[in-house]
Amino acid sequence: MIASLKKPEAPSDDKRWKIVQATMRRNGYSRNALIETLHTVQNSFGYLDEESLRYVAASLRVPLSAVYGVATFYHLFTLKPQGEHTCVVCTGTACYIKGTPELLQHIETRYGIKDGDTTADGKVSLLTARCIGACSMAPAVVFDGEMEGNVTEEQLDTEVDGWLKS
Amino acid sequence: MARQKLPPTQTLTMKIDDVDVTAKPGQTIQDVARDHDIEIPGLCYIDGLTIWGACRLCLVEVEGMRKLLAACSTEVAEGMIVHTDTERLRRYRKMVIEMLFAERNHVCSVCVSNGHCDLQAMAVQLGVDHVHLPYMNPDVKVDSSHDRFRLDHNRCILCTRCVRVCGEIEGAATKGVGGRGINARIINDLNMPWGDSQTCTSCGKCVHICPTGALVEKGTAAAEMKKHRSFLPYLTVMRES
Amino acid sequence: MTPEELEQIAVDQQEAENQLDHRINVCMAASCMSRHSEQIVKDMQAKLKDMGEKGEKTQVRCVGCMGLCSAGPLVEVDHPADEAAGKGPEKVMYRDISPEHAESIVNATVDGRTLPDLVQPTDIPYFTRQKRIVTENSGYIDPECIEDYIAAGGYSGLVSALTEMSPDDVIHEVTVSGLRGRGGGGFPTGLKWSTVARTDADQKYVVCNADEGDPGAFMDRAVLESDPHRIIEGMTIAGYAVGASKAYIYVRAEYPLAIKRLKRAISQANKFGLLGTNLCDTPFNFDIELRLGAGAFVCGEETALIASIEGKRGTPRPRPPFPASYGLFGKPTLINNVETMATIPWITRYGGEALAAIGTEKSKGTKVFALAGKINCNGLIEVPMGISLREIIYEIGDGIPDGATFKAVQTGGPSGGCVPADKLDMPVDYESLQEAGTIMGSGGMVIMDETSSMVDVARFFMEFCKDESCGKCVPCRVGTAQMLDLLEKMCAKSATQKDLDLLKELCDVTKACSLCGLGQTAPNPVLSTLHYFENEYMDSLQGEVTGVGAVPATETKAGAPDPTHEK
Amino acid sequence: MSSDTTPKPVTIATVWLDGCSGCHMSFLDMDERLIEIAPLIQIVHSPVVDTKQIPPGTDVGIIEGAISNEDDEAKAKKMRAACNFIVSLGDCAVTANVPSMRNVFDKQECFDRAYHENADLQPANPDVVVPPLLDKALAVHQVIDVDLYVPGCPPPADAIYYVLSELLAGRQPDPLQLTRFGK
Repeated sequence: MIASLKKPEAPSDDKRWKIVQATMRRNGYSRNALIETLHTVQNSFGYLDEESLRYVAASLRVPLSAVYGVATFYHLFTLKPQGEHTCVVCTGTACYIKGTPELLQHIETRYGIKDGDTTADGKVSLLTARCIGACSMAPAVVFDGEMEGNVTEEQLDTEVDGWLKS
Repeated sequence: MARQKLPPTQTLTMKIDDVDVTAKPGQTIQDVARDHDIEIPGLCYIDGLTIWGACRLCLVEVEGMRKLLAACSTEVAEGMIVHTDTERLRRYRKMVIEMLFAERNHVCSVCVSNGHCDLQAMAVQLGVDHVHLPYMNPDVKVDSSHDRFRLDHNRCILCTRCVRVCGEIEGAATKGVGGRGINARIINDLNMPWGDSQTCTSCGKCVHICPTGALVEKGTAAAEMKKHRSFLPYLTVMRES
Repeated sequence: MTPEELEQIAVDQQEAENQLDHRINVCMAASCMSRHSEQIVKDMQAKLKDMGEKGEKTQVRCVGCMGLCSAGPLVEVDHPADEAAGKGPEKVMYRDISPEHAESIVNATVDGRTLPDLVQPTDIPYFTRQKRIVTENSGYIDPECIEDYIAAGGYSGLVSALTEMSPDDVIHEVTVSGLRGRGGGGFPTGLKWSTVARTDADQKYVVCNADEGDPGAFMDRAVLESDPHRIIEGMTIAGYAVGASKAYIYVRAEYPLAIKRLKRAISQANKFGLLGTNLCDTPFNFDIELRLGAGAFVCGEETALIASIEGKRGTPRPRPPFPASYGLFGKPTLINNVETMATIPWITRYGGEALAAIGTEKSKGTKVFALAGKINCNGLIEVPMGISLREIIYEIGDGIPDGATFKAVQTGGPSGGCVPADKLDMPVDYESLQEAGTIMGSGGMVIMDETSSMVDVARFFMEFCKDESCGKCVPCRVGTAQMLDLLEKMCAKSATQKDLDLLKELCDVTKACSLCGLGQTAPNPVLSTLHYFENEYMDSLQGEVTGVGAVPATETKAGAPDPTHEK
Repeated sequence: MSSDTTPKPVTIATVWLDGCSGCHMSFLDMDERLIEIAPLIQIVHSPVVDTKQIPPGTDVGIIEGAISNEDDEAKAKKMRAACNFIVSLGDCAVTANVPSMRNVFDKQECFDRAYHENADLQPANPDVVVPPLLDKALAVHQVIDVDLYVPGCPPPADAIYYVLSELLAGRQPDPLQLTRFGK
């Protein structure tokens, strides 16, 4: 039997692969489900590593180059592990007008991280988003999935300092 | 808009650069122009590969259309009046060539493809004697890991001819595009060194279809890399048979 | 589902409603939720439970966006008519509510009192000047409850279309309504539908574009979060009209709440027989699937969106062929955005003429705008087409905060432009906005006061376009990067007249030569600010000081500080 | 032929900035055609003649080489001020060519590599006599206005001859007939 005709084995017996497999199965292992599958991988593992990209490529029979192309085309996918906590600063128009640049500058000065960076201790990652649709509460920041509006530097420090101490 | 359905035998009449020409339904402006020895510039289009429509050098003016249309991807229609070489188009094409020269580090004098490069030839054809855009000087790499070939991102114009020939003709799909926008790059598999690729068949089609010195054979010095293009006509012939 | 069954659900729901004395509606759209409206609901429900029997006749309901997001969390209490006191039914809105207010609001409501300190007046222009069609249910119904939607007349448009109208009739109504695509381009919706309907194919698709990517726009999000069934109904009607049996909603992954509510709505609709096979006992089948974006603005472009649904890189391809003839998986595909789809149920319910009666000659109906930036009433509004910018900004939006001066309003996001103060009396419709050098866009309006530098605003949008350029075509990939470099130079005041000339040249080439709308419109923010605020560009050039020994601009400023510049 | 009908020779200044001097060599490669041209022109300033100043009002200024340091920049500006017509000669002048290959690196990195990592004796940055390096090597037209571009590395003698004879005849030459980037 030609090896490629078989569905590849999951890279490990980590339970989270079951979730990934479920997504692929639900979509009939169709190539069209590549983005959906990558979403599931990232939600389950936090990021997309080489092993998972290879596994998804083999399972959906999408060329490696296409998988990598998709994984690096979309902003939400990351090939690097994130910090324990994430701080997503909205850089939409309203937030920009109402002080996002100053917030980002403040974070850089105080915590030494820029967009896409993680603090040296691996605790906090800073990300930016292109408008999270919370324009009426600009500037908006998402702390570990919880959106906060009209964020001030003090508020931000309280959140981030809390994480760093934990 | 939905294309007008016409019986396949019907002949269309249209005008390209004030010459009355005939065309078959389903042909593109590019096809018809070539049938009548009218040359329209282009860098990403290759017969036999899917139409990419990205270099924008083959943009033409079609009377009655507000926007410029890419000759490679626009199907002809009865009575179409096309202008392929207006002052405006020449200006835009020059600028597109300049953009390509400014985007990466095309140092022709030391390039192995010097003198055998489509980008260089296009610059001469379109009268580009200097680049008035600021050079962007990106720090891009050279991948020499393959036994026989080299990928030099400095010379790449992202026409994706290599990606298409690799996926559509060779069937290896080793090459792809990673990243996006100004940071987009040609990649091999999961962006690994080309030499480590397990899918590459080393067929070399990507090298010879590449218009510039981005994909070359190793062991060539400046101006020595002549590309073998004699296989290109077969891309379509072999598919049709 | 028959018309009678639908009617019965509505009646039952109404009955249940009538059993109640009071209803407390708490906004559970993303903006208010981020300010703990979920906790408010929990606290209120707990309080009512504590009250025992007394609390049973009062219901706390989670509803969608009430619009005035800047005053959130918003709570609205429905008091019933009090015939003894000769009072009709009454609605009271409370603003800036926090969980600590929960108890007092519950207490007051149960007793039929109001809390004057917390009241948000609703007789202000912000509420009275709106005309709500797309957002008619927002803030009234529970978006997670299909019965609520049905009780508000939902799905009656679909059922009547399926049982009383032919597909052609439906398209006719949409054409008569004069509805134009609300995603930005303003293409006549009826024409789009009939093109897809006319194309023969074994399979056709309907796609709802919910990839609201414009920074500064959140209309679609509010609609998806507040009234998701409306989109499903609109799409199903569209599917019936054009002959499609399968549909996708392409929604941004950045909108988790919208995704959750859409998923729930789709499964409810399936359960109620409003999606699936043989709808209303007709041969019509219709399925909707969700597809999540992954953070790429360019996927708002039709062909890129299709590529993305197919699981590929979201790069556009040359058109023609248009998706109407060659779309998703190579099949004819109808693509409409959220707001367009959300208008459809209203058209089938009230007829095309009713929508055509609203708006201007060429722009019919209403438009939802998201007001953001330097404006007092931040939030969502729906207004008839043709209303003036002045009415929107100074009446509905209540003007500029802190006594600052209005400078410009940005519409159309990165594809649009800035409209200055002397154009404030311009009517808001597709043509007028285009004449003024901007576009309707999807409906973001970001208001700027005199502290905003227009060169910096142009730089902001160019940075956005550069980051979001897919990189496929040369003019957009290189042009946006080059223009951004020049604008950064200008913001740093190190540019020259030559740089400005080059910027104009790049605008021209990128606009004329780019493959898709992203590149073709990327220069718009520069062009419009250049047109109206060229002086700011001139000021941003280096060495523009006239005359030898002229006092540098900074010194004059220091000598006579302009109080309006102080924060 | 009386002396007043003899046309006044066209005055030409040339400078050699950051380049290999190959363009000047290519100029000399015109061989016997130099003799043909000689009576029609007068070289008023050049690396091959001994004048220190560029006389104001010079008809044609020919610049070889990229602009890599402050001295190059100053010379280019002087040429522009003194000459009525500036020719950017060769790829270094037209595109910054090989000198620009350092542009992807930081200036300091270049110094470190050249004067420290690769130095056998007394590693040190040059700080006297040597003009300060610019952050990036620039093409001539990025610093001053240029009237004619003659690409090539070097431009062939035929191209230079063609350009000069056209200019002498009062016509605008089209150098791309005979040369191009990298020729």
